[in-house]
Amino acid sequence: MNVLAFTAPHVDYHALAPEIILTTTLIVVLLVDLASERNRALLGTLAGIGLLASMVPVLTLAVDGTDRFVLSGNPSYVVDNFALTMKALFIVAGYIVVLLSTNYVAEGDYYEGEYYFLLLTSVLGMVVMASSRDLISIFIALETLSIPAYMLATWRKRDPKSNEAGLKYYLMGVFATSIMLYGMSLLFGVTGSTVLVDISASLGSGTTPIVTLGIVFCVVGFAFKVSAVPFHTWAPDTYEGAPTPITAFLSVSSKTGGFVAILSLIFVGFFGQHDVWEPMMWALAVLTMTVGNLIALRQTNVVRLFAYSSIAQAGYILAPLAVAGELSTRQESLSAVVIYLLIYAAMNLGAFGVIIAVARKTRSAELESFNGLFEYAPGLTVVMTVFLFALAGIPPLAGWFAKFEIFRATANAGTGAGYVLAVFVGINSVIALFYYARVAQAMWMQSAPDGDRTPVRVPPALVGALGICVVAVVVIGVYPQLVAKVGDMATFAFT
Amino acid sequence: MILHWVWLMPAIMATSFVVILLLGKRMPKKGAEVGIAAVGLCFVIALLSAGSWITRVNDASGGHTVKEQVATAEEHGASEEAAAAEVEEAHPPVQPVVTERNWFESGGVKFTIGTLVDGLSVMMFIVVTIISLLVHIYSTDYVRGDRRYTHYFAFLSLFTASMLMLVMSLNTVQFITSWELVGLCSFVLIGHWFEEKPNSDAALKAFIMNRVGDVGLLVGMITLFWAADSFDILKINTLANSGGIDHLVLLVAACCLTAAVMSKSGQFVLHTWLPDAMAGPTPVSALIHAATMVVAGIFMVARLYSVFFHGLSIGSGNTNLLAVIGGVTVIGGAGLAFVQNDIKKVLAYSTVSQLGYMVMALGVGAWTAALFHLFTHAFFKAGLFLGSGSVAHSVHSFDMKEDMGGLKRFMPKTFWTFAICTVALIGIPPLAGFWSKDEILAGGHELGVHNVYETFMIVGIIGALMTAAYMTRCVYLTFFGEPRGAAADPHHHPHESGPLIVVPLYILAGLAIVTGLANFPWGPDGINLRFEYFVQPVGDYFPTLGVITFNPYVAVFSTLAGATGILLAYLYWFRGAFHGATSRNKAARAGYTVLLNKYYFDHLYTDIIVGDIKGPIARASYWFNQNVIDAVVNGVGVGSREAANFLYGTVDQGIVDGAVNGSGFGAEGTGQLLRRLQSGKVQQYGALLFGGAVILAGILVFTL
Amino acid sequence: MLLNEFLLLGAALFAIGVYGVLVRRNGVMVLMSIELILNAVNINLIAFGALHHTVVGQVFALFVITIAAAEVGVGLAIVLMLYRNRSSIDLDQIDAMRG
Amino acid sequence: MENFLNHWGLTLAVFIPLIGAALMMVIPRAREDLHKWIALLTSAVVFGVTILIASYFDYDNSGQLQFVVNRSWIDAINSRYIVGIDGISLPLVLLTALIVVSVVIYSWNHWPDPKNPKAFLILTLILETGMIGTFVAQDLILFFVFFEVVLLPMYFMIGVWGGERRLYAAIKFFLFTLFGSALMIVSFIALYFLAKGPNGQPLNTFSMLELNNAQGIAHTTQLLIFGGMFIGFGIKVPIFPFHTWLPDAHTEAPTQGSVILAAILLKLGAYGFIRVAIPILPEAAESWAPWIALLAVIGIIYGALCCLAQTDMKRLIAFSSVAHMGFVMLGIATLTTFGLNAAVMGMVAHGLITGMLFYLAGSIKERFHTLEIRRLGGLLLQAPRMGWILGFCAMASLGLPGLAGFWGEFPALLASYNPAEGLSEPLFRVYLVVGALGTVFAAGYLLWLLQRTAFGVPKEEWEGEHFHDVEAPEWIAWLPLLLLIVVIGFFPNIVFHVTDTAVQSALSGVQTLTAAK
Amino acid sequence: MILGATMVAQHITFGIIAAIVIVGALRVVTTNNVVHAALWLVAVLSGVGGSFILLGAEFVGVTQILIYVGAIVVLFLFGIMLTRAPIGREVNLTGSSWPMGLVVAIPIAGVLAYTLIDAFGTDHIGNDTRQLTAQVSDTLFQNYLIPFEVVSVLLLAALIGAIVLARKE
Repeated sequence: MNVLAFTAPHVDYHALAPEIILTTTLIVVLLVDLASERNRALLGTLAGIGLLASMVPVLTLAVDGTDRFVLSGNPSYVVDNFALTMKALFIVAGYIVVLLSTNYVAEGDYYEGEYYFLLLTSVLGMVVMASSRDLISIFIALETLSIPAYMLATWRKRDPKSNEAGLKYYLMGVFATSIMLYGMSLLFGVTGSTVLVDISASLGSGTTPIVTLGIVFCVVGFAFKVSAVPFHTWAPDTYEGAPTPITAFLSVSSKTGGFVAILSLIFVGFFGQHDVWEPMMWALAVLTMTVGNLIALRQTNVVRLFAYSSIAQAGYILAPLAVAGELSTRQESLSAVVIYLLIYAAMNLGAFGVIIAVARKTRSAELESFNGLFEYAPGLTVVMTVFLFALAGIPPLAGWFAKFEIFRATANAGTGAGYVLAVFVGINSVIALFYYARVAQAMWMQSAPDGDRTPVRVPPALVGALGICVVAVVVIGVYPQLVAKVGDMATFAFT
Repeated sequence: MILHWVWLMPAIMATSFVVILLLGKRMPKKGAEVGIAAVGLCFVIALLSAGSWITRVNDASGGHTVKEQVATAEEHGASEEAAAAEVEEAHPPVQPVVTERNWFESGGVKFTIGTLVDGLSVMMFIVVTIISLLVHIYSTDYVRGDRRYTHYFAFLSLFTASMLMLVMSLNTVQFITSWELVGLCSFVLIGHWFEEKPNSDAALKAFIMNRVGDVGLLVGMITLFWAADSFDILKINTLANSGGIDHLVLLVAACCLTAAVMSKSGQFVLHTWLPDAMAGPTPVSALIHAATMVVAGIFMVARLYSVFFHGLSIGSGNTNLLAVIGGVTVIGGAGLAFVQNDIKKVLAYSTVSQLGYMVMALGVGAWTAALFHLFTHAFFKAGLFLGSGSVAHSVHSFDMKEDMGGLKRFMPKTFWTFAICTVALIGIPPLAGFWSKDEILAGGHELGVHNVYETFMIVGIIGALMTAAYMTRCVYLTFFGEPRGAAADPHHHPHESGPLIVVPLYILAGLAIVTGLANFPWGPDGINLRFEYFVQPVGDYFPTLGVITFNPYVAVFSTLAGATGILLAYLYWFRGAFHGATSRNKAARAGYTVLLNKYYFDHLYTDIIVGDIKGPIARASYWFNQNVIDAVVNGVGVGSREAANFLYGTVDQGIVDGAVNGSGFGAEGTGQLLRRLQSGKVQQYGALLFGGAVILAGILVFTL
Repeated sequence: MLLNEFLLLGAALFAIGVYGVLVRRNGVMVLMSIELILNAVNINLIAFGALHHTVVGQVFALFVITIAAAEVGVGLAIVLMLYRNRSSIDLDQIDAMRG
Repeated sequence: MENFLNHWGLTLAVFIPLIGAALMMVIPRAREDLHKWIALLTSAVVFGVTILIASYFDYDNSGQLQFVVNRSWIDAINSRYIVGIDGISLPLVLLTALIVVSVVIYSWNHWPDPKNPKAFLILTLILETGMIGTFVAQDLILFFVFFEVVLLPMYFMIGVWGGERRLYAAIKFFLFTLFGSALMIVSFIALYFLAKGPNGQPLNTFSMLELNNAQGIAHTTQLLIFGGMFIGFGIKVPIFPFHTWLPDAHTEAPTQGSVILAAILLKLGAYGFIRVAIPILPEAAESWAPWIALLAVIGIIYGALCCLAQTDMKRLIAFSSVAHMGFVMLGIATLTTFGLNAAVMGMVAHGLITGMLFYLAGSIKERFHTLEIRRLGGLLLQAPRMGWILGFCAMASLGLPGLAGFWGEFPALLASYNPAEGLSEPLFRVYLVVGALGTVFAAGYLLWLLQRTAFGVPKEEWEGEHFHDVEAPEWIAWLPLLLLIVVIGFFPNIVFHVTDTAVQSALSGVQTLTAAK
Repeated sequence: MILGATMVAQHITFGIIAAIVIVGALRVVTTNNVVHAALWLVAVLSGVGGSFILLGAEFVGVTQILIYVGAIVVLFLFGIMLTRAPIGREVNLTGSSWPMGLVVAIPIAGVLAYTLIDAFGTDHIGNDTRQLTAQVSDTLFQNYLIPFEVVSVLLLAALIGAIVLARKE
């Protein structure tokens, strides 16, 4: 038996450029950190620049527009419109998180270099996730974005809360991963391949128990990532305990990462098995939005409240997937999800930005600490109000269009289940308003605790982050065509 | 031609309203002069229009020949039918003068605004303008120095404007509008002294009870609109006449409108606001609650007579709603008048009962009679009110029992005018009241098959008797006997009122004497039955009515009734007859001597009448009035208030609102419950994770 | 050989692992139990690889082993830090945040 | 000029307020006078623009949309920026512009706590954008957006500047409306997918014009879709039993807030029925009409009775709104030109009259520091002018002929005597009678209010206190409204002439339906 | 003949391995002594490695032994010592929550068993299951190049992060 000759695969470096740039950046950050103890301030900037740099190839690729395999003839890692859109989202979100972190990390003495290093690694994992089209890549990407996140969550080493947050996140993450792996192993066992296109080819349509089991377990792994009920339990505790910028990162980027995986799996991998995942998504969506909203009603800690809010939001995002099984509805649902993810990123990051800014003065995230904000920080209050009601979906703030797309996608199916789901979303968005409004109430309609009117100093980095988010939210809200277009373009190639 | 310009009158009055309201306070006479000038102007216009209407009628019926026929008809004393025929042809249709402008358009329906002038409206112009003018003048003295002097005159103007508007309105929308406006003015003027709660109560009562009637008005008018597909009163009448409208519809409409009549014209059982309305200044009572506004209901029936005539099938001579209501009111009102000590209340109830006559007359088809009575009544009742005002002006009270008596010698002018008006009201020939009331009775006697309406004649005569009696009582208590209370106050004796008050009294008294002749039954052509001739419309928009000729028997009988009433009252009060058990015998003797022993029945007769009417019946009816009707009305108010409280307290705040909040709490409660899931123990989370996964998988695996 | 021999072995291992992670109070023990689950996965992968005559199964298994190592490393680090702050690694006591 | 108006008129009317607001945002809070002037100027300019539009408006075919602008907006969902104005919108737009100006003027020296004119006026202007936008939007999504835009400012107005229970009231208002609009948007989307053109091809559009008389929707589906809109609009109107947010909102809101709420916000719902629900789904409208009418008359009586039970002046006026909007809905439910005319007229009249009443309540509160009816009294003695104005408004509100209110109620009743073909006449005649009875109650509670506040003598606690009568800003803010009440009362044609043909085209669907029968 | 013999041999070896693995695993999750648990884990991991070799994946089998037994278990022991878990007997390693564990674990076992049997009832694995390690490396570097590279970054991150977290302040 002769040893077969090894032929090195041809790599499309242009397509791989974002990942490469990111990797170099994170190594540079690490080295700089090692090299000098003094200019820590540099690190954040460096990370930011690196992220922006990695945005360049994304744009060039978008301009170029051709869908391509990164390894010649290998459909397991591709660059298509969907991948590009998501990469862009991850990178920008990562950039905003860096902005949010700059002062936060600098002022409470943390390991700064390692912080950015891990952050970038996690972003790298997400960027990889966007392109991954086979089980192993997805698995690796997932771990790459998770493991650093576990550690970042517990970054405030001396704070037991932070430890607890990290531990819970870690353990739950590992549990979920193990379930997912088992599912993947089954799928591999049935189809003999890990590449999604091959899997869908050999699965055809229809399902068998083993396939069902595999799919369910796979999806559960990511349902955990997007904190869908009943796999959401880690989120509130982790969000509360973790450093706030990381909370923002988890609630936006890593959640989006989970959705990206789910999308690639069900749209590319086992689209034919929609009668498995459609009902699953339906149940998850309804459970998630309802439970999330209901528990959120009772929260007194803003971060925790936002944790539940982001759980509920995940429920909305899952909704279109419950009807995405038909070729007629597939694209609608996909773009609905993508649009929601884009808008949600802007809204949520912004909100956390304000929370960080306020906490700089109040050193607390309790709802009371927001009382009377309008009296001493009208600017922040208005901005926060914008984000809150965007999340609630009040026109003309971006959120309304996101919700609208959900309604549209669910109604599009024309099935009873679809309309019922739409009504669920409607009722839930009303419940949600109640707690968003409570925050607004605290800021506008309560008076400042012991009349402390000293203004809040907002560092430039934070101002930048908030600026980006506010502009995005308002502009998109008034002229949604911007994202609508992106949403329609973001399609999977090679399915 | 002036008849096209009558709209000037309301226009003038409205302007005067605005002017007084805005500039009145800065004027030397605080705006009164503007009002008086305006009304004076209107009076002139009214006279002119009357003149030109008369010529119009004469021209239409082309000179003398016709009248000769009438005359001959009369002379030959031909049978009534013949006479009727004669009169019919003698009086060819005179088209009313219509001026019309587009108002607005909605849903393809044109709403027009304009004036409809015929004998009826012209007659009303005269009444309204005269009384209003006199009241204006009278008021300058009566309410002198009142803190809201200017507003008072402003609203007098507004009232006159709306009243004139009402009587000249061309279509029902216009009619409703002005109908409500007069109501508003009455509200404002009754509540003129709103500082005291009773006054404002009275005002509210008046307005709200009228609102009740207005429901009927609205519904009725709406029904008529859809029936005739027009608001035009003439069109509605014409259609109703030509049978163009289904009888049932007419009936419904008529009944609904009757409700409006009841409230506006103080008919039983919606009359209770009228006495209370006396809380307003006396001139206002004279103008609004005696002479003009309260007859608006009568006017409406007269205006839409075809509707009522056919709707209630008056022609068929059966008893009907209007007649019955009228009848009841005549007696009820009169009975109530007995037991009042407040002079204005007496007059108020008297007004109620007189309005009852008019409604009854319309009910039996005696159109002209009703309107004629309206005409005469306006003057002498206004006279009475102003007289009572003059009295009150000097004794500062309306209580006859407490603060009056023997005023005859202090204020003779007032006394004489008051007396004349009283006699006119009682209906002693040759004063106004006699002629008009007599016609009503005659109508009751002569119209209708099998003389069903005789009943109403009897009612009328009884009413006449009672009227006579209570008015005599009133006069006695006021002007005769010994001064009491304020009247006896040694420090300042009651004094005759000034010219501004007395002159109007003279005028009204004079009118009370002469106006009766306006429909003088005999005499040469061109003199007799002028009122009927000019006022009663003839044409396809008006039903053909039976003709009423003067009936001497009825006349005599009613006069006797009146006289008896006076006599009995005289005996009772002036001579103190019939007091106690013994007095009965005296009464017997007195009756005996007076009536030249007519088989002793007079003893029984008078006994029963006087005794019962003055006693139980009156008291009973008053009790009924205060405790039942009024109670019911107030009860409705209170009841709805209570219902409201319950509805608001329990239903709205409790159930409807509660449901919503409840769901809110429910949501929070569930939230609270679900939080238990979040135990904080990582391994329970894990259990949830694995459990959830396996349940999901299990369900899907085993179901798919 | 029957494929199911291996698969069922894997399944058993998986279930036992799940039991372990849910009931062991000591953090380190929980990590050990996780290793059981991951090994169950690996057995599946290798067995299926053998079934389909492809090495992908083995490649996958290698990746899993590597990641497992990394995870354990991180996990132990976290547990260690936890121990430093509260000198106990009893998971039942870690419920400062709830609700 | 006209050309310019055609292209920019409505857009300007809608967005000028935003420009003003943006300008004010950058000006420091301390410079209150500057803020006042900017706000006044802005609203005045908007009013001017609307006047211009009205003057160039072609009244002969007010049924046609005019000043139409149709630009691409969200192509992805085929929703476009379509604004246009016709006889139904025009009066409401004018009313809105007028009310806002008057509110700004009134605000000159009436500042609810916490003062902060800057924020208050900015919110007012944003409100104006939302309201005018709703009235001119001709695309369902655009309509929806504007419809929602008004929520936030009003929420903050109530919540920040409101009274005792302002938090509760504000959130209640917000939640109710949002709930409605959630169902509403679902209905809109259902229309988007289900509506078919004349030859059966799916329309997939949100443009109201194209959706009018949309074909090919199963009857039951129509009913459901209409139901969604019914709740959406009905809550805003508000129709019994969705009205409970209204008393709280009105009572707690600052004077200006209540005025805007009563005068305009309530109209959005009824307007929605006329503009959206009925033309697009005539069939469903016909099936729903009896029920809407039923709820309407219930509202009339119910609102009136609740008024009788009130001890707080403002709350009483609030409940009176329920009753009055009942008449509006009754008019709409008849599905006749008459009824819809009456409805629009009713909206305008109610806007002016109830707006005035709330102004008065505000000014009274400012002087007496309470609206407890039993503590008030003798207003006519202490502030006679205000007392007379109160009396005037009360009369107007109880539908006295010759004043605006009457033309909202009487034609509505008139119309319900015989409603559109296919609606049960006896039923609607019963409604007619019940509604007519409502007018009695109206007289009852309003006069009762008048008696207890204006009549009588002042209570001991105010003995000898001197209150300044109506002041300059109040006069300037109120006179236009008062005059309009009279003018419209005498020349209803001002409104009817504009709406008449417009509502006919709105009803064309229903008419074709009946014609088919 | 030989074939049959090998088959028998395979079955017997598998039986032994399976027994070791199951028993070991059960002890790992039940024993009340931390160190014993670690040792039992060694048994399990070795057994699994054996089953790999039995399936003809020698390379993976060897890697398994090296990494797990050689590295990971050592890590565990370090962990055990650093967290001062009492070395001797200890009573409460299993919390009172063991019923919960069963409630979850048994259904899982059930579902898995059901589906597996349903799917691969009596599928046989061909006898020649051996694959060349070279193939493994080729596939790794041809098809899974990117994951491979990413894993390197990931390991670096895990390393550094772990150090930061675990180091004393």
